[in-house]
Amino acid sequence: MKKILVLSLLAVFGVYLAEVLFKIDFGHQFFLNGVKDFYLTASPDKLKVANVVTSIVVNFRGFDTLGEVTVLFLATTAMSSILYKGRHKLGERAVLFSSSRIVMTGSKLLFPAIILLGVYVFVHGHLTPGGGFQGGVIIATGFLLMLLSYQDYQVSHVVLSVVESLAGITFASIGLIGLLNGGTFLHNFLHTGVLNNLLSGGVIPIIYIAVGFKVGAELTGLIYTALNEKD
Amino acid sequence: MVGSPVLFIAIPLLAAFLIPLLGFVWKESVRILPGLVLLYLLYLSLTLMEQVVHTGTIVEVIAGWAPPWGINLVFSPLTGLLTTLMILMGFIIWIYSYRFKNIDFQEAVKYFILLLMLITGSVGIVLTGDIFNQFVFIEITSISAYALTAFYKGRDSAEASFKYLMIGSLSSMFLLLAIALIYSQLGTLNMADIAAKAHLMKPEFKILALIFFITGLGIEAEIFPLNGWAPDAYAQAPGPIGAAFSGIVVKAGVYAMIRVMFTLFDVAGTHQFLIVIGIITLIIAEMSAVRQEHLKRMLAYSSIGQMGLVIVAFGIGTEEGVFAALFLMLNHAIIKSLLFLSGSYLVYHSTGKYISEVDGIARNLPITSFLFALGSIAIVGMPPFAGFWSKWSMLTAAAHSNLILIIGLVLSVSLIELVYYFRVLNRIYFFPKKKEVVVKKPTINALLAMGLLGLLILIIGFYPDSVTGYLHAASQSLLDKGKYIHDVLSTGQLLLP
Amino acid sequence: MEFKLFDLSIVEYAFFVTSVLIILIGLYAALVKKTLIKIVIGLSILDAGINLLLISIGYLKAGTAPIFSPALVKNMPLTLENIKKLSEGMVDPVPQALVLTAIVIGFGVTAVALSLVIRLYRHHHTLNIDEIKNLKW
Amino acid sequence: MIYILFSILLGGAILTFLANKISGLLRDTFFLLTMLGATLIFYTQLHIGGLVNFSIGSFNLEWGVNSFSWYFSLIVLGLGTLAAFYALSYMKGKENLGFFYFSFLISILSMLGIVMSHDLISFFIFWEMMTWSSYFMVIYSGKNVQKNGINYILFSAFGAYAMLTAIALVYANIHSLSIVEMISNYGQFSPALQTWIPILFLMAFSVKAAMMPLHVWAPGAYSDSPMAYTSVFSGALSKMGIYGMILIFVTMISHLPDDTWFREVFAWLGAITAIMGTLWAIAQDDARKLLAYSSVAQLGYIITGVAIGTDLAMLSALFLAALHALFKGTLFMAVGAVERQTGTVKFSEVTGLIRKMPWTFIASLLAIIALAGIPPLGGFVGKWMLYESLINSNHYILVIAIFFASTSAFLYCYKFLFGFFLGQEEKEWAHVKEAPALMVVPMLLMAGFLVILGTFPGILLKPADTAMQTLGFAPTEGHLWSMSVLFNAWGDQVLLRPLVYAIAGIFLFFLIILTVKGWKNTRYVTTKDISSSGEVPLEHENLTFSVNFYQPFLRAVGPVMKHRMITWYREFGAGMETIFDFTRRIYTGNGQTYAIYVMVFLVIILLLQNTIFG
Repeated sequence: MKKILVLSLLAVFGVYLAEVLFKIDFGHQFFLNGVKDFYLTASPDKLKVANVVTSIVVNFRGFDTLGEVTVLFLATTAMSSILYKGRHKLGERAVLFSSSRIVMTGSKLLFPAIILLGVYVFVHGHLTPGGGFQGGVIIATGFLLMLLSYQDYQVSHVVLSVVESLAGITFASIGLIGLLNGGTFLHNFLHTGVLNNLLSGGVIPIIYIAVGFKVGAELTGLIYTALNEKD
Repeated sequence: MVGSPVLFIAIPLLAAFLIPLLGFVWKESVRILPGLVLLYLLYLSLTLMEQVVHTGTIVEVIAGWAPPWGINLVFSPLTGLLTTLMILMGFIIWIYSYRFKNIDFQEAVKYFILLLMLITGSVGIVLTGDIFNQFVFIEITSISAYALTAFYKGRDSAEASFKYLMIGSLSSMFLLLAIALIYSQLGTLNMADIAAKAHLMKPEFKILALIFFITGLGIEAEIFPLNGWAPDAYAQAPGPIGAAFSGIVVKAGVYAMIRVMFTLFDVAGTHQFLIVIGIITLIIAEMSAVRQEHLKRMLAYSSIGQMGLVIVAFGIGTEEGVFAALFLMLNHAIIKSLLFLSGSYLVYHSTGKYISEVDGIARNLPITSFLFALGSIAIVGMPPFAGFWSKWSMLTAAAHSNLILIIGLVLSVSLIELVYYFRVLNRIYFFPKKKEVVVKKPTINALLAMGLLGLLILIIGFYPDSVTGYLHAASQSLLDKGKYIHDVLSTGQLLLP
Repeated sequence: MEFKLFDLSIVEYAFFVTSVLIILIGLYAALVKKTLIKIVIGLSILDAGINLLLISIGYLKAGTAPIFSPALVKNMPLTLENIKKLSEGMVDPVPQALVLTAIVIGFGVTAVALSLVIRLYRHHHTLNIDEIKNLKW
Repeated sequence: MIYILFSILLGGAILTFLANKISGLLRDTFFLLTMLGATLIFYTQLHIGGLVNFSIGSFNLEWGVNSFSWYFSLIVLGLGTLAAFYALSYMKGKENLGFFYFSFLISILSMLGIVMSHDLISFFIFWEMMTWSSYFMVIYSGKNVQKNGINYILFSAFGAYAMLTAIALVYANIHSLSIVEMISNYGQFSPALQTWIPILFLMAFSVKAAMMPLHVWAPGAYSDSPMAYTSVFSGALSKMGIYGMILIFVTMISHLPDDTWFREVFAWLGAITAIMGTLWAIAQDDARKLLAYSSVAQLGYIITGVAIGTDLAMLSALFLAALHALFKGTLFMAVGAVERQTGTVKFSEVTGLIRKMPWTFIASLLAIIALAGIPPLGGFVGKWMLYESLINSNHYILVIAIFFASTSAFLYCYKFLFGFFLGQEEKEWAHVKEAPALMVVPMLLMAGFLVILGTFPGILLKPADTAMQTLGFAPTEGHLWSMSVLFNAWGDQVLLRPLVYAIAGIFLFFLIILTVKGWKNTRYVTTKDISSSGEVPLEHENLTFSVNFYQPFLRAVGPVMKHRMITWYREFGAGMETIFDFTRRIYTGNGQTYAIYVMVFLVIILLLQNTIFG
């Protein structure tokens, strides 16, 4: 009964949504004077940032990203608050089976490479596909790998939270410096340099690196909190 | 630049990131910092508000890109009013929870970060002039709200939080769908720009986007079939958080919904729709409240009902109606917060937070009970307290638009409200006290917070002129869509690096 | 050389159809499945569907990534006209930026949801949503 | 001056409340000083026609006194002052006295405020203040709070909201809240508004005037508040309803093109209220309840008079209003005295207090005579005027109804006197003493005033007539003021002197017989020790004569009394609550169901989008 109801509801919803979506001329320009044209020209022209998505994420809509970083920060805070059990330390990790030596050695081998990849991705965020979020996630996967293969692998909560906080403070402070310097929040107050140089785009790479650190630290923290959860 | 609206977002975020670090240095700072931030923001919002009422809307551009390219914050009389209200309520809630329950340090860090973000998110929803940015702020608010709902370690709080999260996820889905539809048509995300170009949208896109917005934001604004999460969340969250929900978060939800319906699109029938949906919300909520056994749940239903009333008032659509709606929002924020704050002390000793366990508690908690009574009397609209003036403005607005039926309805619902509030009051004051009950005395700062709210009720009650000027300016600024578009889109030439 | 497999216009909309279907599947899981984990998975699927929808809205046929990579801009002075010309062939970067944000938010919500599920299991020793309704009326 | 009056009362109330924390004596002093100060200022300093105004909340508030409001203020302050003295003694040793005195003074203040308001907002605010200050009194004793308290506040709020609706309608139409402007613009309202505004106002006023079918709160509320306040409650506060009704009837209803049915309906509602109130009063065993129902009945007469609305009817209504304050005030005070001295107010428990509490008896006797409308006391004059006005306006059936009610009233009058004061003395009550002088003197003063009014009704009729002139009535004939029952100058239509003499003679005769008979001491048998026909009553069976006092009569009128308004309300309330209880089951507690609601909502809007956003 409930299934039929839900299915019929979903059918109506789907039909209405699809009907409207089909009116979009897929794969074509379907609006004039959108903001994207401006972004596509202003990014290489004014900001000297090759990756337009990065310049949107960090500068044009940088405020969203600040919010987004906050969401992540809140998610870690929320998670540890929800799972927080009292004054005592986090419990021992539940171990289903121990990993083999091959896995352990392999992980050890891979770990620096993964971290390096992550750093590369967020440092080059304004030049190539990728950026702070992607790089941060890659770093977190490195830690995940280590956590999965070594049962006694410890990540310092203090370090994580310091990194997290410092990165967040960097982001917000750069915004505020922009406010003091150029009159608007997140104002790009540094020299923008030359397109496709590593040191180009003014504050954009700095912010993205901070975001990378933050995302990496937060995701690691999330995984770590979840892994250490047991009844 | 002494005061810029962006500080309302930037400073709390900075503070939130700082709190864990400061905690390593000096533990008390974790509790103090949010208060200092909120106090400064309160001062800022009051000065900005004064400025805005006299000189006109401030549009703050982010990152130097003028609208519609960059994100912008709009500090108009309306948004300024709501910001001021939210910061004020936030500050009072901070005072109340300063020594809240003697939670340990680890918990305090999280509590204050989440509380600060709850307030900031709501302020962001109100201030921002960009729909996607609004979505981000809605999510900031929601995640803090989920976590705070589940803040107590009992099992019911997690349940309430999970329900909230489920419905909240649906809400964000609808918002994203609406944003996608709008973007696919107009290629812009700026509210003023959308409003200016709305006529270019194909009507079916416009209506579908509007429906998605209504559903998504209706969840935050607690309109009837979408508010299943609300009573649970209100009742299970800690007392100050219940107050924050009814005083801050819902207000932001209602604002967002009204902004979308009044400013973004010019679809016919929205006003009637608001009236109908508001009436349904009002009636169902008040009906559910009557036989409620849990005090906080009763307050939650009452809160939902009041939001229905606000939505009806917006639906009247005239300047008077909007004025009444804003006045109702203001009063409801103050009064319901007072009820939640004092009510949570009244049922502190009761594990189930049952109304039946407040018998005769006035003898032990005279001040708290008095403030609760003041709040109850004010919220049912008895003169000469704050609630009366808003109800009165609502009635005259309805009478002016010849909506006599609404008058009758509002008043009969007030009767229902009266019944359940007085049942509680009678119990508090005139029932014999159960002997074994050990009550919890409110702390000094809790008393201070409640006293401040009570004082506000009295001030607005005896001197409503203190706020009506701002409310009039705010209602004008909501209805003047052309001015909003002009204010935003004419902001400055491109500010470039 | 242009290669056309089907000439049916519906294929053009394969992205939309797929994303609507993914949304519906996610919703179905969230609305019908009894297990909390499955509900959370449903919500995640829902997010994925919406992200796909957003991305496909920004799609441009035969468009390139919105990156002015050295390979793309080489031998070309970066004048405004050149940039305009290059940018005409690029897909819309805005939905991509939005999706980036949406993914992160979805991730955050999922993390919170899962931790709530852990809490609920800790208290109720069940994951069946029908048995977790202490709060009602 | 009005400012000073109001600030004295408000400040006095607060000071009294605060002084309670310091010492009882200080509190009592403040209380008395406030009451006396207010009364003094009112009588010496207040000028009729003075207006003050100021603005709050963008509204212009106006206060002032005219002869009409002066008349009602007279009732309020006169009764209030006496009740204040009485209260000092009556309330001695009870709990929460600061609270009591505070509410007392606030309710006096709000009543004065009501009659002195010249704009609707301050009228409404004072009206609400009156409601909640009296509500505090109703729940003061802590008994039946959930029942009587909720009843009272609910009905009051119903009335208040009706009034608020009317005020909002008026404001929306004329953009002014002045009562004068409302009245002068009344003719320009649309016909629908012309009917609805008075109806809404009358709903509000008939709640306070305890008119059928909105009287349900009254018996409980009157009998549960402390007697020191009930005298004001029933004597003065209910008159605020009458005040408003007179205002509406004179200024609005009389301008309606078809006002006859309006007047008929209200006159009949008043009459039915009178009859039912009387019948229920007869059936009571609790003296407070008896008086409460009797108040409802008496207010019924007044409402009938107001509704008929001829010069004479209005005059009689005003006269009866003041008179009712006097005798009902006295009677409630007497019950209070009995309650205080014996600890109970049940007729079946207290008997034969005549020698224990002679002064209370005399005061009650005089008040009862006035209530029953027996010459030569004031009540007779009022009733007579009412009958005459009814007959003059050809309401013969109404006269019969009113006459039936007022003759039936003899029954409960007698029951009251006999139950408490006459009958056999009981050992149980041998220790009872007369009430303290502070309680007795106000009663006697009022009773004495009743006697004087019987002879010189002009004392009250003159201000009443002035009040009516303010409302636009023609001045009544001049000889009214010298009119007296004893000197037979009533309209030269009926020869009253023989009637008066005859009644006085009968009264004296019985008085003598009773005195002589009562002189001899007879053998003492307790009234609770009766055995009959071999059937020995059990110990707990109360066999006082007061049990089932009027059983045959009540059996006769039983069918009428079978339907009680309050049961209907109660069933209505219970039904509503069941519906509400059912409704809240929408919130099933299952998060998934809520999510489905969201989808249902969405789908409904999707399907109806063309209708909604067409």
